[in-house]
Amino acid sequence: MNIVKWARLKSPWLLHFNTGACNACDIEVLAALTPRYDLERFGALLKASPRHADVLVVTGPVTRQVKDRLLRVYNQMPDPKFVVAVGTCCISGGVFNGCYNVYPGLDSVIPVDAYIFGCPPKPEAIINGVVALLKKLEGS
Amino acid sequence: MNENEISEALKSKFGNNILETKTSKRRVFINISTKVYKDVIRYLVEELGFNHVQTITGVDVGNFIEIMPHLGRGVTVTVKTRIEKNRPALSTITDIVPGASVHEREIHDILGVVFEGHPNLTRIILPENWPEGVYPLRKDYTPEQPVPMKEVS
Amino acid sequence: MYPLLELLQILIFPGILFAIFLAFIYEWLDRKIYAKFQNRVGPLYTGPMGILQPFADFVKLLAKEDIVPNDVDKPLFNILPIFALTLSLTGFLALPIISLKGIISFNGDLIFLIVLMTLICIVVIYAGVSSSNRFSTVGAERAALQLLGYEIPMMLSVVSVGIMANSMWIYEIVSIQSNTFWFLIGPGILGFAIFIICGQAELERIPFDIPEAETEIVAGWLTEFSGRKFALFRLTRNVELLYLSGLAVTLFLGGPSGPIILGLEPILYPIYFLIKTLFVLFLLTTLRALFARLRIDQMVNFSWKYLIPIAILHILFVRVIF
Amino acid sequence: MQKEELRSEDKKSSYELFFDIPVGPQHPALKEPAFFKFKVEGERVIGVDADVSYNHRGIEKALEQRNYIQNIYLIERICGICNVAHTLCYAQAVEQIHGKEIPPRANYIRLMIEELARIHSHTLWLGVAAHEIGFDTLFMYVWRDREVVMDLIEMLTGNRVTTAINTIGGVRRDVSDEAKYKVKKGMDILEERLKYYKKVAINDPTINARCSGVGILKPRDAIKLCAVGPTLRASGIKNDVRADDPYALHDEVPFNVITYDTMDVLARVLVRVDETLESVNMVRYCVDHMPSGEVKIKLPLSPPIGESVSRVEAPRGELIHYARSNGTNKPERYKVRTPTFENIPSVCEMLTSKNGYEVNIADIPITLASIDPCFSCTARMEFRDVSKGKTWIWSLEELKAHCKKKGI
Amino acid sequence: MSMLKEIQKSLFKKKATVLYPFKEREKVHIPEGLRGKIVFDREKCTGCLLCSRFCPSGACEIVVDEKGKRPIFHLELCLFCAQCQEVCPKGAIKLTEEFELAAFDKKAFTIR
Ligand code: SF4
Ligand code: SF4
Ligand code: SF4
Ligand code: SF4
Ligand code: SF4
Ligand code: SF4
Ligand code: SF4
Ligand code: SF4
Repeated sequence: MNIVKWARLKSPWLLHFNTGACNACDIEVLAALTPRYDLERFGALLKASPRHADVLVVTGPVTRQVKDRLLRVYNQMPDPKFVVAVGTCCISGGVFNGCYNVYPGLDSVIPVDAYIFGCPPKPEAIINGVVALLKKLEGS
Repeated sequence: MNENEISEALKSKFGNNILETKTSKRRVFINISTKVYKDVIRYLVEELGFNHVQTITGVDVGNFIEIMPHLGRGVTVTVKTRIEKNRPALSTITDIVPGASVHEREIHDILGVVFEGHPNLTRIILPENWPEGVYPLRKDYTPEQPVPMKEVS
Repeated sequence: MYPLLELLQILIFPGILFAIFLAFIYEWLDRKIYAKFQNRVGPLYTGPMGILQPFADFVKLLAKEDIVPNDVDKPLFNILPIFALTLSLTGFLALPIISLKGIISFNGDLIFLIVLMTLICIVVIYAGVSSSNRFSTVGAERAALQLLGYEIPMMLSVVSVGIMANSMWIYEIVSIQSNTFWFLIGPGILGFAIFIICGQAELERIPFDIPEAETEIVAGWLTEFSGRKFALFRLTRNVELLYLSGLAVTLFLGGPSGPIILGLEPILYPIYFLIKTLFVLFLLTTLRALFARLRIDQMVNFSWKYLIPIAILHILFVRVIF
Repeated sequence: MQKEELRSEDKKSSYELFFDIPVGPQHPALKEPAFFKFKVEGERVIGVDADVSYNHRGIEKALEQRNYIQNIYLIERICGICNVAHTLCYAQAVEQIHGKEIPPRANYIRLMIEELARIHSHTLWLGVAAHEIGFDTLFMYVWRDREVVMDLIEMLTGNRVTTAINTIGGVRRDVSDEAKYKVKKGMDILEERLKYYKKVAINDPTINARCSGVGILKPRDAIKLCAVGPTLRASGIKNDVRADDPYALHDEVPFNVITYDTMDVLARVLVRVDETLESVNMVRYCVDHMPSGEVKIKLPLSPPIGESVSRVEAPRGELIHYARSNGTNKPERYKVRTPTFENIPSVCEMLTSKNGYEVNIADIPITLASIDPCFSCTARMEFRDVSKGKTWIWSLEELKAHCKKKGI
Repeated sequence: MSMLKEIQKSLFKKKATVLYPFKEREKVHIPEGLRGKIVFDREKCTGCLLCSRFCPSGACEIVVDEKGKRPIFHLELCLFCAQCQEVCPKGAIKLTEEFELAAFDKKAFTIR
């Protein structure tokens, strides 16, 4: 495995973006950083600036108003970048499915690399999702 | 002051202008005629001490719009008044309780009720580019083409 | 022969390569200790115990796309990261590690080092301004204000050492310490404390991470830097961390000196140096874990109300004794 | 959409001479999108403008389109953090229209879960507030200890956050004796830790520097601007829906209403910490005094014609639901007013410098956070669908048709 | 300085981290009755459609196959609320304790 790829796998920095979630998913993403779960084990850090991040973690249904901002943040991230959709309503709209102000899933707005199901998913499930994404990248 | 005392006090003060009262445990619903709306609110806030506006609900009921401020911290007094939909105007209560401001702006946004005397009746809920004169919560809100979400992006 | 050896010293040991290597190790240690304080494990799966984590971060950032936003000041924006790294590495070269003399050493080099540190901070300000981003600009503004706050007490504490040693030459300072006693055990302790606090501010770490306060202004002056440039800035920070702990050791803890078996100095000196810097690093990390971030005006206030008067008193005190 | 396509657009960063610092959508201080526009002079804040509509999802309208059972889960997702308060308020509103009382055991379970959720919410907030002022170590500690209550909620309800426990006519799960034992043990751990955090909040110099004297809300303004919850109580006003308008057995379970009168962020921290301690005791009381019996009564799907107002003290303050039914299995009008919306005028007041009261940029996050905002619920306004200059509108009929197509 | 004592203590305390997913997997807190992935027993179902009628998000779609009307569950829409389990008269639906639901395909979890 070449060293650049290795480095990428070992250092996934996250940017968390809430597109209109009910907060439950957000607090679970945040919880994944805290002592019991400690995502930093995998080298993951939560970054505030999109310019520094590798993985965009999106929670919540994509509302019309937030779409432009989401695109802007996505574009501000340097390549290579990955997108993880956390929670049912980010994946497909979930309980807000079909509502007039909500897009039917994140993948209709930006390309998505991994989905984590749950409403909200346990922090372990989020970790599992991140690890699965890294494993997939390792293979590719 | 219990529920019945409140409605009695109001009845004795405003007489026929109190159209209907309904009470249940710590809830008072009073129907009043529009012309005493502000006086009733002022009386409730200043004399009876219901100085907290919980919220103001607006409902479209056919030809009328029902405006319902909910007042109080212990017992909730819901004052109901009907205004005509063609001329939806009501005097503001922000001069009595400044905290009612956001609720009146919200109702102005979604039902088009003009609160006369409100210092800053601007958009709070609807986006900046929402067309004037379109009020989403009215029942006669006529639709244009519904656009399925998928084609929008 | 001699020039070659010198070149090797500059480039490899104890020069640039060694500094970078050590900087990575220090960041790892810093993160691990910080995590330990917070009752979690920190980096774990990158190399044994996660020791390669900073290296992986660095390589990843190097390989990432480097976005130059349209309305930045391009020449400045491009050159500043390299400039910053050069400055911090130069500083490191002046520290005595394998002998009582740094690789760069001349009479008055202490002043040169102080200027270097200020320069780094000025680079930071320029970096913020050149990004033309609102957060960056506020970050730069805060960095400038903060500079006003910590620079003076820091200089005063350094000068107090100069007074004690009656010299502004690091070589002499270190040799006096190794001959007599370390300044820490005695009149230097107050100066050491001031230096550590100001060092924390220079490094922009909690409670003084005001210019890059994450919850207030995204990433402050760093907001717009990505890829390589961000990598270089991060490396600069790490080298600076190393350099500042090294400087604290040099000035207050006797530099690389310690009980010596004759003939083994080149081996023992670096070891002593490392042990002492690790101690300083531990102190710095503890401070980071212990506090909340101050507000910029509180920081400046704190500095002018307490740090500077204390530093001045300290100087007077030292002047009277020596 | 493809990555390449998106790439080309944005390489700009904006620069304005007058600094408007946008806090929000995607700003680390707010974990959810809301938009505050601050006017600043140097580091001093001179004006605030709030736009709370970034989270608009269509909930109030959707509520009218679904039946009462489906609405439980939709109401729950107005906010993930105080979902218990929302479902409780909703269930009470509907039960009021039915005119039925639920069994006492169900009430005890409701109250217990409600207070557990309050503990979860307040500790979460304490952690976030610590993070806001850059105190990451405290954040990590608080969230580590919060896992205790998360585990309990998970054990009792089946999910860590969205509990889905309240339903119309009672609760959906019973509490076993083993679970009771575990709850009591958890409460002991929490009590000790909370007392320690209180000590930290009072003693730590940097916390004091950042929190005391910041975000002042005078009692008179608090009443005028209709502040609610801990925000109000930290201004020294004794007011709590649980005490003033007791629901779900709050008149049986003893507790104290906590007030502090320093009116600043520190007071809000202390109010919340003390309230959490009260909640710990209430949970204990519930576990000890829980009667046996049914946990649910069956109610018809469609309530009779009527209306009701239901109030609950959510972790962030008074939550009020207004329901009107027309005799069908779907509500005629359902209105939700959440605590954060009510607190917005107050927070704008706190954030404006005037008359010698100075607000600093660095105070924004902690002041905003001090009302514990939760804009998921704030931006829950009714009917709106504008995107970039294009407007299209649906009638009720079309909405219904659309819903049918979706199988809802 | 109560914080100082605490962080000193934590230097010698056992870490709170559970090394999921690599080690100590068994320490993950999975209580009984966790609402996770749905399993559906097609044999028990009689096609009464109650599950779909009460599903709040439309995750439970009704299709017609050789046995008549039967639900299929789209987990990408599911809220894991267990309303369908509660309402099903035949006990054909159960939410299991399986929570590791990550996929690279949105449609990865469709339960038939
Ligand atoms: S599909 Fe339409 S009517 Fe149904 S809930 Fe969504 S927005 Fe409301
Ligand atoms: S997936 Fe569920 S829990 Fe997560 S944000 Fe959406 S509604 Fe909330
Ligand atoms: S304020 Fe609203 S959104 Fe926030 S927690 Fe409470 S109910 Fe939920
Ligand atoms: S509830 Fe608090 S922590 Fe959660 S999103 Fe809202 S403000 Fe942030
Ligand atoms: S603004 Fe109203 S319609 Fe939109 S999501 Fe919020 S509550 Fe629903
Ligand atoms: S009788 Fe009506 S309400 Fe009851 S299950 Fe059948 S369709 Fe639903
Ligand atoms: S668990 Fe809830 S959302 Fe999922 S299929 Fe069943 S009823 Fe629908
Ligand atoms: S409720 Fe049960 S029996 Fe009825 S259709 Fe659904 S799975 Fe089949």
